[in-house]
Amino acid sequence: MLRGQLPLLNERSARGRIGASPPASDVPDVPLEAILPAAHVRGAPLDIPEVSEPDLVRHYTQLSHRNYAVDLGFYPLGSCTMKYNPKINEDAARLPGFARLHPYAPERMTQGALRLLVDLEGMLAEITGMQHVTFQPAAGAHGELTALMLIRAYFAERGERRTRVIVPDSAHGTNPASAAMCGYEVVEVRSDTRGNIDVEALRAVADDRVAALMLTNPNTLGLFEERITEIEEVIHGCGAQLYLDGANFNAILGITRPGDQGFDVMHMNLHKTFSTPHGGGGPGAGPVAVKSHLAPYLPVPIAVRDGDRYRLEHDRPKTIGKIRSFYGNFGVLVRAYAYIRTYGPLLRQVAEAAVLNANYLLALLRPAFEVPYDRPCKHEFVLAGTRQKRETGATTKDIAKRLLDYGFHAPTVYFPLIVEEAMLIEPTETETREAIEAFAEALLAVADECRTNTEVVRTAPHTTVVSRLDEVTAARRPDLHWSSGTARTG
Amino acid sequence: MLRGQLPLLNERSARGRIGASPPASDVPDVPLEAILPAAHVRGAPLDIPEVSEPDLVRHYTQLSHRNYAVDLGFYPLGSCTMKYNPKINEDAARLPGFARLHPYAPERMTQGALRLLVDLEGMLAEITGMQHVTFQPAAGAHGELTALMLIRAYFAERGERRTRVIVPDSAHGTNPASAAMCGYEVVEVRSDTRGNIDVEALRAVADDRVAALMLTNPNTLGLFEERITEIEEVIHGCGAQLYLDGANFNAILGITRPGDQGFDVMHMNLHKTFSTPHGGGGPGAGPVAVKSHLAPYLPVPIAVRDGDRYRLEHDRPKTIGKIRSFYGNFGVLVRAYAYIRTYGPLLRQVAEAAVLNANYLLALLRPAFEVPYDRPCKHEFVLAGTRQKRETGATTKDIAKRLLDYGFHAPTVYFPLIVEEAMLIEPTETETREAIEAFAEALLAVADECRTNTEVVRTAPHTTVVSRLDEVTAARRPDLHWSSGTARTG
Amino acid sequence: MTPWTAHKYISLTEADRQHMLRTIGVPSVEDLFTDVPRSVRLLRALDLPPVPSDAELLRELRGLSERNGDADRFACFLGAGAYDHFIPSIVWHLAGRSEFYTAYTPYQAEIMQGELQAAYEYQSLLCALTGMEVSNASMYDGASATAEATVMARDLTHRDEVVVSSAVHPEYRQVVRTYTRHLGVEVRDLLHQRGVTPVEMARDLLSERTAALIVQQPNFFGGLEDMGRLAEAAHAVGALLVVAAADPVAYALLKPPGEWGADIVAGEGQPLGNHLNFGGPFLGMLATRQAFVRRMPGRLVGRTVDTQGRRGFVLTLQTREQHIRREHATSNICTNEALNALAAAIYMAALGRGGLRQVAEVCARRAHYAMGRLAQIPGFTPAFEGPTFHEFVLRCPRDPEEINGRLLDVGIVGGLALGRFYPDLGDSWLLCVTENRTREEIDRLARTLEAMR
Amino acid sequence: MTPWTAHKYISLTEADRQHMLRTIGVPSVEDLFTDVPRSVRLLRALDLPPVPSDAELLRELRGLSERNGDADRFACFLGAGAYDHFIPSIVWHLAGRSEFYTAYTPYQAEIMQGELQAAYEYQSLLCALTGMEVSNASMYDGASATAEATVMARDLTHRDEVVVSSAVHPEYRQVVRTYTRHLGVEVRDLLHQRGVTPVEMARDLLSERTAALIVQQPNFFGGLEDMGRLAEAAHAVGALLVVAAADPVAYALLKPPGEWGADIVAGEGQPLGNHLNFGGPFLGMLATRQAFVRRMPGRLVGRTVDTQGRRGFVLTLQTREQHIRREHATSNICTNEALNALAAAIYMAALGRGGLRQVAEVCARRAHYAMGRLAQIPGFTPAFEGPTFHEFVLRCPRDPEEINGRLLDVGIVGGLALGRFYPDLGDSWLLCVTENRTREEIDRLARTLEAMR
Ligand SMILES: Cc1ncc(COP(=O)(O)O)c(C=O)c1O
Ligand SMILES: Cc1ncc(COP(=O)(O)O)c(C=O)c1O
Repeated sequence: MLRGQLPLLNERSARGRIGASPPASDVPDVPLEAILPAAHVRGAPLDIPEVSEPDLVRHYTQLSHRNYAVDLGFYPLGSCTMKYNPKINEDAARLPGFARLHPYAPERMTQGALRLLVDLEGMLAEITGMQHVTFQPAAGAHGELTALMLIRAYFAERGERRTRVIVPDSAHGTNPASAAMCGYEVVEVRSDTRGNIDVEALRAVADDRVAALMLTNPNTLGLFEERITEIEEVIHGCGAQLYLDGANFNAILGITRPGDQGFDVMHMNLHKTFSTPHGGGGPGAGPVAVKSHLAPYLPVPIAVRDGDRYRLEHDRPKTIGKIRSFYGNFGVLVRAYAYIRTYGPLLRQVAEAAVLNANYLLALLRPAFEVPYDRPCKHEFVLAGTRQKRETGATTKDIAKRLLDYGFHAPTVYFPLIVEEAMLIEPTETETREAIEAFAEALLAVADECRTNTEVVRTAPHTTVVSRLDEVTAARRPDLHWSSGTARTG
Repeated sequence: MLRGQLPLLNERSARGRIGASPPASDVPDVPLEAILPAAHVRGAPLDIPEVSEPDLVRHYTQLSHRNYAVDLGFYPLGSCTMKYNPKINEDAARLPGFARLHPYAPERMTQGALRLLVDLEGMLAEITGMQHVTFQPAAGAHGELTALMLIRAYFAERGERRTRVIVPDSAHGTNPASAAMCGYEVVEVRSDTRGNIDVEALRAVADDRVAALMLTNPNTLGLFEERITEIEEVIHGCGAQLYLDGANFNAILGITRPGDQGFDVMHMNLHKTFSTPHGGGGPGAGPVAVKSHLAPYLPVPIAVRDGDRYRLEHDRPKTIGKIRSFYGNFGVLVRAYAYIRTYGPLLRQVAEAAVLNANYLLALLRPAFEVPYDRPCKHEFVLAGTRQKRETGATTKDIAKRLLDYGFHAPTVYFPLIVEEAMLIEPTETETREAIEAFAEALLAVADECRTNTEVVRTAPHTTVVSRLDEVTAARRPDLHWSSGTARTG
Repeated sequence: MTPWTAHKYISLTEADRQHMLRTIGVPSVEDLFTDVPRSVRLLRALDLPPVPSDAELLRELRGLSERNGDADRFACFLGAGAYDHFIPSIVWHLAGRSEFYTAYTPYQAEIMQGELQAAYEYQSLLCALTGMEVSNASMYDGASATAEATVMARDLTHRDEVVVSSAVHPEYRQVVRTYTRHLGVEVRDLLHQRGVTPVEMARDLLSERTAALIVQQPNFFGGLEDMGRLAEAAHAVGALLVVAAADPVAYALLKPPGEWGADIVAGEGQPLGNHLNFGGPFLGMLATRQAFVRRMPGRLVGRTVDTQGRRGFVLTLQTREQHIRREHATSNICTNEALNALAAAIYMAALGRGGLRQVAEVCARRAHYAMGRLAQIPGFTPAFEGPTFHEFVLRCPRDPEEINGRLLDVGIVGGLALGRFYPDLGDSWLLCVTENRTREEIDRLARTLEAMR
Repeated sequence: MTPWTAHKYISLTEADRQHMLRTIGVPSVEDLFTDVPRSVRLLRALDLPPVPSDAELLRELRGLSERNGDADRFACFLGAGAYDHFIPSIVWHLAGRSEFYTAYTPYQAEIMQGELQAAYEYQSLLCALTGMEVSNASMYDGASATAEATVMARDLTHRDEVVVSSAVHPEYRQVVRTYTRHLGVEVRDLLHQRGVTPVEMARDLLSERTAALIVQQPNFFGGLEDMGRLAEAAHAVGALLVVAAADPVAYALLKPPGEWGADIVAGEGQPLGNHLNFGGPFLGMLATRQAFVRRMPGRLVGRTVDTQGRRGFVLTLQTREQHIRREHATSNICTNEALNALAAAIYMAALGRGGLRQVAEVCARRAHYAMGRLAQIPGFTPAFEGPTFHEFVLRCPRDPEEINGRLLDVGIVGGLALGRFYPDLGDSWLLCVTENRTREEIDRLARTLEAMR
């Protein structure tokens, strides 16, 4: 029912419309100049559109109908853990005692919030096998950066000058980027034929210049690092720290704990493993959990229990400082707390079901695609579109776009970088068997079409509100905001 | 992105799934038989589907994408006043002090709710020019029935046996139906050539058998009863009561008050005039406002102010009793209260804008359609598809269905019954000029298509999730609920 | 007319207004109202309070709402026709989607498959729960649904007397009387005995003139009726058995009316996922036998196919309804409680077969525990014998209203003082224990009553 | 492995599990985990509290939340980087639609036009408000955005010193230090004088080595900086002017940074329609000059066309980003605060040109009134001279922390005791008055302080 392109806000604007009723001033009237010198008053007109409330509601409701989302369908975006986001968690986060609480409110009136932080830290410590947690990082990459800073502070105190961070070639781009932002030199280590980090190659670079190995486990191929204990020995053997990118934590909840695997520090993506909504690209939360030796360096403040009171501890002399304002994405933490409470010891079932779903989907798809590392996967797996590309010219991008016509979101494509024409597929544990089968059926049908009707694949999508979009022109001549010249094209 | 038919809940069901976490019993365990005799325990299996929460969310979110709504687009359903439903009103109604309040809660803890009722009564009395209001009726038709019962009780007390109710031929079906439910004989009076009630015909039947005239003003043709003062004289002249069906109150808010027009009693549709959401067919609220002489008969209880306390008055000896449980659709009343507060004295602008929008749209459409009563309309107007039918064979139904392909909801069709091939079109005051113009453009295009491409109109709709549905078979062989035989067809 | 004040809900600007007037061909908006006789014009502004800002309005309403005691802040032992069951978050996240609540009756079926399918599913779920063959898409509330069922029974039997048990909700009975008063239907009261409907006396009242016997299950006192024998008694004289249901959650555990031979089930669907809302909006339920469908009031959604044979849903059997049949319609009902029916469907589907049964069982277990616990307090005794579901009546050592007053001071909303409806039960107190009342709350109630002595 | 317990979020039944294992070709789920060495397995159940029912969980969380004091129940005079502006209902009715919040980064643009268009609109609105040429789609928060702006300035200028005014939010300054510590950037403090950044001293500190001068407008004390001369001073040495914004609502009334010549605006978008949330999620803003766009961190959405020439939107200039450029990216940021940016856009559009200005003006007027009113109380004096927007500093006759404690008892949350961040301002109290604080609340604050004497 919603056809054609939608107007932009500016195209719905007309002088004199308004979509809210702001209050009038109720204090004695004084000339504005008595409050603000003229030089400080805005001169240029405020070019904000004027839209009535009904029209604004229609604008965003219509836009929402042009968005794919977990609540609408299967969303197998690998590495992103697009699981169901429980509604009860939304209700909890919107309670006025959480949503309307000022971060500088006196401790006496923040006891419930502080207790939630302390209890959540305790639960995450148990789940990870670590000792302490900071909630300040706003997302996974932010957690990575924080973790590396902790490691740096740790070595600095010990007087060790370590300048390098090892990153496997399969790692997510945020890993090397974080290392660089922390002033480290990045050393890349290749993967072996089983899709794990090449332990011999690792050994070769593991020396006293190395501050840390950033490992993802299960890694971005969806494979568990089978030689994790050897890796741990190599890294600790050279005096470095072992860091876990916990983006894939969903696969091992309750099965094996990073702390028990020998990791010194890790971040979690609460917006993946712990079901907090991705929000179209955030907010997330990337808490960092550490073993005791790194705890002194955690960002300040930290919520602590003091008898039956809770308080924020600011005075931690060895802290790295702050990596964002206040205490992190508290609203996200409330949701994660509710989520963990909803599973308790049953969290292990999350991992089991996630892994079962992934292996089932892999089994259904194996006939049609190349499987670069064919072993039981964890929560996700990689297929390669190489056969299709070679035989028909249809690329993984084409296949992804064609999937949209079947009513599905596409997998993550062209990641990890070490697999050609990669499709990284993660069904998550909240999907039904029926949904998984329907997706497999669609992807197999597309694989078929690559042969029988290549053109329809190469020019996909066809049933979406817009057809394939021109990314090249977008980047070459960036148009990044409305101007009166933003014509309604087409 | 949502293609094909959606499964029914039962088709998503699998034994062992669940979509909630009900509590476990926390009281000492006793055998169920100790509580309930076996004969009272359910024998037949409970055939309720079992669906997981993620799947249930997807089910209803997908269903919601198959629904047209005010928040998505222009909804010119005449007589229904599909105006914008403010979100702030939703927030107000969901406050726990309203939503979680038990109707039998002690007066001491319902003071806020009672005050809201008393204040709302006062505001509606001012807006209608009447004296008292009952909130018990759950919808317009329920209000009609209540109003007629009041009239009956009034005449009963005066010892007058009046057995007839006059209803114009343009009236909504609920009017005669309500009269019949109240045990009245219905006398229909025709409309005149200007689209008003034929006053001479009215005069002819106005005698001492008549209890009331049920008048809609503006009437269902969107026309004001120009001879309202004469009508009032005729009705009161024969000793009958003058009742207003207030479904079209939106057109005259602040312009003219039913009380001042001489009406003795009226109902309002809060879900029309006062912006409470239609909910896909309810809940509504149909409060009845009366002049003092009818007040003694109002349903019990009534909220009253007693100094600075509020209470429910039950003891009203002449009351007709109750027409539903408790006090009416309170949650709807909260929204209407918020709405009236949001306009205050500016309510008149609502009427003015509604009437302006309607006349503008009429002006845009006049070239293409027959206008059976061509005078300035109020908040809505009637077109006839007779020319199209005669010249091309395309009926009003076909035109309505074709409009769906243009992304619009259709007008009310085949009502009022006195206009052949009627389209009753009500834009409401909350629409933008742009939306009105876009709708006019679409309807004019369809009128064109009737001539240039009749087939596409006659077989419409074409772009909806299903094509034209077979209503005849549905009625001939009713399938009104799931059974394992409900095959997935198509 | 005066120039307009900008308002957030009105989209027309001054420029729009001028343009539109020009197109219409009149100089001012005033000229569109010339048909309103001057003598009936309102020549002043409406005398209404000034317009608040959004923030002020919310503050005002929050203020009003906080002068009420909600069931989150008070442990509420009131039932009596409005039940505090827990409502899973998803129910209103989904029913609260604006595609549903800002739509109206699905007249244009092809763009309304969402609501239509949901209503068909609601009908299906309600049939499964009540054990009936067909359900409509909703009525106003339990009381008016019972009244409409009464009228329906009259029409089906062509008889003009109904027998109503006094163990039916008093407000339902009042509404039955109001609805039938002018239709020549005589309502005969069948007095409960010890909290249940006496079968022998029912037999005495039932006759060839009786259109329906109306009972409630579980009844207003929480007790279980001898449904089998009541059904027999009604059917023996050719009358219909109308079963009023105040809390259909019970039927997940109890033998449903359909199994007992009910001809019409009418009742209150509020307990299925709808808020207490100070009494409304609630949800009228009406279900019956397939054979009676053409005499049913209200909307019905049916399954059909489109021109390509695909499954779809439409409003059907509309020739029963007022917009077609006018004074000969089965009812005048038009707008009903569609959104509440949607919430009820989501509620039932969320809990599912197992969850609904568990809720019902926990209600029964906790209520049973509560009755036992409270009956140990000197002065408090069960008023009636016999099994109950989640409500029960206690006789009290002092005026129940007074007890309620004192409970309120400690954050407890007590039961209903029955004297209000049954003068001979002035010392009796109707308590309800849903699965939303914890054992801790029950014990707290008991301790408070003990301390009152 | 043990059999599964049914769980509302897991859709696999026992039958599903068996079927799937058969298809995979392994006997049990256990067999899918053989790659996890036994030595690192967790051989016990996780030691977590037992699973509550939905009702119990909500009760627990409601209990925790009610131990906090929310801004609905307390009159909150705290600002200092988190602002209690009124949020119109539509903002979260719309941003709270699940199509938005259960989606992720719009990698598949054709099915994500909703978010993408909304982000493009956010960028447009933010440019309009700040007077800048280009905005990204969001950063984490105001502090980290300021830190990223610092790094960006370093990269743009190839210089390694930044000068930061001490009138910038202390937490922002802390985060700037943490972010730059390991990048060889030297952060030089520019001490405020009487609550504003001294231009002369700025000139002294600025040099050919300076990448950026960082100031906040309005500054942390609520005061207005001499932006024109500060911009001049920075540009005179080839440094960039980075303006941190703690409350962009101000720019609806004040001359925006773009007009003053700012090169980068970094700051906090929370005040635009986002809840206080005990400090997060908030919304990092970053806007700059067109010429600098390829050095910007974060996501950018651009307009383009589809194969049929229709307008559409895509993520663009991704070669700046980590997933392509890895260690050479402009930042490591990936997940950001998209939903909060959406809320901010809806907020700005709802108020519109006129409404935003009105909000800003009412803030300024009420704050001005409050400062005047409070300064009449003996012992309370404005700490600084000069114009302010909606925050101001008072010197107090006793410890501000003690005052806050006593205000709390009467339902008022007082200002921030500045001693926490500025030891030399131990008697100083930073108060904020938004349009959400009424005159009545201001007067009540004043009366309470008077009574304290
Ligand atoms: C393996 C991996 N590491 C790190 C990240 C970064 O997390 P965030 O997006 O929360 O910053 C991601 C996110 O996609 C990831 O998949
Ligand atoms: C003119 C008129 N009268 C009465 C009614 C009945 O109102 P309700 O549907 O609220 O029962 C309607 C509803 O459409 C109507 O349009």
